[in-house]
Amino acid sequence: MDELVQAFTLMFTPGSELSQIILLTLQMAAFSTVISTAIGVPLGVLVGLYRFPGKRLVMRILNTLMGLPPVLAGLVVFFILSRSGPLGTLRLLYTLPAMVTAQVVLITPIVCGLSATAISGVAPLVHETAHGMGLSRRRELACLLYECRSQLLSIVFVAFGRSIGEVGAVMLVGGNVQYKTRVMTTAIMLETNMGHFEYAVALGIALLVVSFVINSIALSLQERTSAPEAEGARSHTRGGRLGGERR
Amino acid sequence: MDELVQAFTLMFTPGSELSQIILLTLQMAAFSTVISTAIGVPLGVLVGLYRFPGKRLVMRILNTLMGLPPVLAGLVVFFILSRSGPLGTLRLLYTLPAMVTAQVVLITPIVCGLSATAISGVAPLVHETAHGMGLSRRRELACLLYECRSQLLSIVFVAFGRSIGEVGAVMLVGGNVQYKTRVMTTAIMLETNMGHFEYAVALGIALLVVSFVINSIALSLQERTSAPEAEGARSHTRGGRLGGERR
Amino acid sequence: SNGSGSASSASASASSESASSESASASSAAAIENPVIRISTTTSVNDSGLLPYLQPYFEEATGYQWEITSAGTGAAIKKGETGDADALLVHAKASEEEFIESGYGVERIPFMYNFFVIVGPADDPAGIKDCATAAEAFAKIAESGQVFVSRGDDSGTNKKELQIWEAAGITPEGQDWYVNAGAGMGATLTQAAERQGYTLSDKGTFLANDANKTLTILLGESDDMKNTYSMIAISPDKWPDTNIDGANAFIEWMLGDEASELIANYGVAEYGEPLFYLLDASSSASAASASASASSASSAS
Amino acid sequence: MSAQFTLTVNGLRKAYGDRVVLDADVLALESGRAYALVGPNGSGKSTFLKALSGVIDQTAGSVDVSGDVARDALSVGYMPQKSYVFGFSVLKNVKMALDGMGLSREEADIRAMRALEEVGMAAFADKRGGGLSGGEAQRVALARMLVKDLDVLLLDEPTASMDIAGTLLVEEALARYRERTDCLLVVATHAPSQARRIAPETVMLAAGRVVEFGPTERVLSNPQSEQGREFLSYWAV
Amino acid sequence: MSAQFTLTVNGLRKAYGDRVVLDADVLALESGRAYALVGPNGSGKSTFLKALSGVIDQTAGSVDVSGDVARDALSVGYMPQKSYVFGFSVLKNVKMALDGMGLSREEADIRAMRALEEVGMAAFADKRGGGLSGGEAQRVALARMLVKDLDVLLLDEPTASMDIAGTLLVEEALARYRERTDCLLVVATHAPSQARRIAPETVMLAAGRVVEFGPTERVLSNPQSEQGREFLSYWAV
Ligand SMILES: Nc1ncnc2c1ncn2[C@@H]1O[C@H](COP(=O)(O)OP(=O)(O)OP(=O)(O)O)[C@@H](O)[C@H]1O
Ligand SMILES: Nc1ncnc2c1ncn2[C@@H]1O[C@H](COP(=O)(O)OP(=O)(O)OP(=O)(O)O)[C@@H](O)[C@H]1O
Ligand SMILES: [Mg+2]
Ligand SMILES: [Mg+2]
Repeated sequence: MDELVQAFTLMFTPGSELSQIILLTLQMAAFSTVISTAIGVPLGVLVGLYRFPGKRLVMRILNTLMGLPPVLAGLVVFFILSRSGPLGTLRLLYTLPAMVTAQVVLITPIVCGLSATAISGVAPLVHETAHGMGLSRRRELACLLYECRSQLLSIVFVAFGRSIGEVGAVMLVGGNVQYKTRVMTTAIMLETNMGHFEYAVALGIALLVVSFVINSIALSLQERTSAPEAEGARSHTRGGRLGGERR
Repeated sequence: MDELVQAFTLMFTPGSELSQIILLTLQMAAFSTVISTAIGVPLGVLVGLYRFPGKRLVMRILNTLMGLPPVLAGLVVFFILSRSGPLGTLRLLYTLPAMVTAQVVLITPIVCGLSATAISGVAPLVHETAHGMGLSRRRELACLLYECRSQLLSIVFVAFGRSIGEVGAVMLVGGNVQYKTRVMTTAIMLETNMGHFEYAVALGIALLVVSFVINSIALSLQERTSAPEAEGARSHTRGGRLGGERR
Repeated sequence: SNGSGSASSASASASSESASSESASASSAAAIENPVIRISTTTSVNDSGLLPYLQPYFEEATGYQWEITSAGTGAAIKKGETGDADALLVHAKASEEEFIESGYGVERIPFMYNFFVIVGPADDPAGIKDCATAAEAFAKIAESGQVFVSRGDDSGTNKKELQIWEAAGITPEGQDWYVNAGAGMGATLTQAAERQGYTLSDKGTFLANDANKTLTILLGESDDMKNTYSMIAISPDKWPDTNIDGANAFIEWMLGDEASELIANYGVAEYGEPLFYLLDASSSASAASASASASSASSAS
Repeated sequence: MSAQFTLTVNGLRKAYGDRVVLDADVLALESGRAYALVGPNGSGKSTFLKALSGVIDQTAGSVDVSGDVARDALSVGYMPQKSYVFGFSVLKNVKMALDGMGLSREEADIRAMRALEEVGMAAFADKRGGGLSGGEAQRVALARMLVKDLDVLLLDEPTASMDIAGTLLVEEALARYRERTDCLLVVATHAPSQARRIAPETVMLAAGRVVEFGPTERVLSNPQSEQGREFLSYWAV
Repeated sequence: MSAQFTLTVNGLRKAYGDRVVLDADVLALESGRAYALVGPNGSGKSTFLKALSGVIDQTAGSVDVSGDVARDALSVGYMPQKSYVFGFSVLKNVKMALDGMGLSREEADIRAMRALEEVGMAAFADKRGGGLSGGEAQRVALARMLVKDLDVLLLDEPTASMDIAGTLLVEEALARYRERTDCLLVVATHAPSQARRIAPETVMLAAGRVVEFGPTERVLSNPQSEQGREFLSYWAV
């Protein structure tokens, strides 16, 4: 309990290390989510929508990459960005862009695979309609995404959750450098390794509270844009029984 | 390259430590996937299907828990299973069940949230039909799941991917004990800590190959149960243009 | 490449040689109630491969099994506090003493050591190669403004590093060149290699790490760089179901002749020198008798 | 099977947001009879059937049951306007409606095949539900109703996508079904000819309200209300 | 707008798995004319329209264009049998069809509203597409076609869910539209009366094949083929 109070006090102390860490964490999660969604959704749509040779192989690879171990993703990005690696001269290792890159590698396949199946449900109907209306590819896509918006939103939540909670890859390529690349999860890892289990849990809870607030804001925005009873209330009566019971 | 050859040779050597690790990893992933799907899908259906007071809060919490940091999940399970914890007498820490428990804690919210939105697309139509046919709750649910089967399968893939690739929670509650709780990801972590990056990457690739094989089998089974052209081929012509072009 | 992997190769050499104490193991195995000893250790001990190397010999000799979990120093000790270990093998004197004082451990038994080393780029831009003490070397690094990567994780190594800074009269915290990595030894070495900076490491971990391809030992084996490892059996008073017999068997065996010889030879083949040295015999002997008395005390209660 | 009962609709109202789309005053529907439900697009026909079948909850009002049968003992079938056929086989779709009746596999197969024959879909028994044409899907949806003996059968434009042969086939099947089960049948339809053929009585909705209720011939030839007259003016065609 | 062209269907064939569901021999459809597409359920009407519109790829055969217009210059509208209205507003649904024509916002608004008026849905302009009744959805889907001047207009049972007033309204709108655009219109329908009203010519499909093709009155009163006679025997009703 003490640790929790401490964590929250520090979190809301401007200029404290913890508030800086939270800010960085949110930056990282936001960038990772936006980029992996921007890549993953269109890719997912392509895979979900079109038939092409090798599609089955692509699906298998996508599904496999959903299980990409973070440490492996981290190692691969590490090799590329390391001094001896192809992009070593950019000196990106142990920076925020490196962390975001590793996360994008991890998250994009998940976003891609999930959006491929999400759209494949309404896609035939939407395509038939959009094609019949003479819509451009772009417009059709926009309509399709609109019709799947609640599913896509929950995919974005998965992406955001994954990026805010991930530690293995971020640790490797970010290096958990204090004031520079230390994010909540690596801080939690550090506290754990230092044996400060209670404080680590407190930090974890603080992180959850932050993402709860963000999720709530996002969901409220979404709820505002959708009609209150668009699909009609679903009754709880058993099937095959008369409705309209007196209440 | 040498490392990769070495990893694969060891992987297929019966009785080698690596083959034992892979077996354990698959066991862990299988249990975690099955259990979290068994809990998460019905829960997701409930959340996705019914209106109840506090539903919005539940959705927010679910979305937040999708971003549960593995280390936090690990710590919580650690505290519960530790000798000093409430279930200490069960002596489950540093065992496979402990690892599976931590994974289930991590994965269930993801499965739950994703299946809630997956079913909400077809649910109204299915409900209308099933209710009209007088189907029992159970039957209606079965039909609903059947109609969403491809989406549910991809959720299962996410769950499997997450469980096979996860390291933070598993490290804490499993302890990476050789021959007992060492799985692929913790082995990769260990090699990484020892600075054996190439071997770590080789292990990671071996892991990916294993999950590729499993995904392929699962997808083949699924493809066999669905009609070849159930939804009709989608054309690539632009909308608003005449079809039936000579080919 | 030396990336053969402890995960894979250790078991191969295990069973062949150590068939010496068969009768002893058979008789003791019959008496063992709980053959599993949970050993919590720091990553440095585990990552250097020492324990996996000793494990088959120990198990052959005593009939017990090790269940080794490794973590950061703090976490390794914490597992003793939460009752999730029977014995610790760590190297952080102050924390160990505090642990004993709080009554979690029976006794701190130092039994081996190695040296901390300062590693850095081969061209040694800060010019610390010929320094007499570690403090002097740190001062030079600070002066030159070359990158120094600190573990920053409150581990034994980190504490040692902070002591050296203090001895040098320097506050590195917040300096541009001072990178607080908040990581284990392996990751810290990697980062130092990447940044072509300096860091303090225990010798065993460094030699076993691929970072030794880009970094070299620039200073080591001075007296202020000694790194002492101790064993602690968890007190059955705090956690009654501690496998105290097993913990004592572990300590006893580690202090015995077979283990001494194995430890003294560990790493010689690969690195040309041992990774760990045993403390002098007299302290080991007294520790052995102490542990023996501890075990008789526990069986009496 | 031949329980006598009356469903009394009492101020049944459904609103979406502020908009009241159904507001049915008192209306008594009796077992053994068939009612056509007519009215312009958006007049609330589907909403009325949904509320009766319990797929949606009404905003206010109720449907009461009187007669020698308990409300919960009534079995109700409802065929939505949009026919949805599950992705598994057509036969399985129909058999599923028999679930929980304790029939043997063979018996269920026989009954389901018979229902498919009645709607002219026997040849499609093994086809998957996914790739059916509009009329085929509607026939299967109807077979899922007819396979069981129901007390109340609510059909929402059941033949809108069917060809005329199918429509007549189905109407005959419905007539036989009514004879056998003595059920209460309500059929929403846009075809006056269909109303005349299958339902001796007609309920007409306009803007959510019941504006006409009585014998089909009387309602269609001599509507009492302004809205009824307007609506029927087109039926001259 | 008034380009003269002929669409020649050449052995257009579509198979799902082993089953050939469409196999249309040579058939010439001319601009400026209206064709009713009739045939029993499952005879391939929808498949035919889908292949013409390019929503599905044919298995074999082709549709060729001759006349003074390039194939790619033809604008084609296709209204599927299942009307799907996007979740955003009804007005936006209609305006979307105008996309890429370079209209100003105001102009697009005006044209979309006019199209909605033609199908009697102007009052629904601001409603969301999700909660429309069957007939309302179909009207909106049709408005999305009529809002633009097309060369080819393919409608799959466009009035199946509409009330009679709506059907007549829409048929008149279609007549005006044809006059204005001189388009080629194909309407699948199950109502002989509708075929007579809107299409001087009729194509009849049976089991995927074209069994009748000619002036509507002739085809309906004096079918040449066995299948045509059988199908039409029900239309006596
Ligand atoms: N879920 C919903 N949300 C909002 N409005 C709805 C919803 N469902 C129906 N409505 C509106 O309620 C009115 C009545 O709809 P209903 O489907 O009952 O009409 P209907 O008489 O069956 O029409 P049709 O002949 O076109 O099938 C319509 O104007 C429709 O727009
Ligand atoms: N995607 C599909 N997969 C398999 N079979 C299909 C598919 N689509 C259509 N069919 C089959 O092709 C045949 C022709 O279908 P189509 O939809 O063209 O018929 P239709 O003439 O439009 O019938 P309706 O009058 O019922 O609308 C039907 O028997 C149908 O079962
Ligand atoms: Mg309706
Ligand atoms: Mg059709």
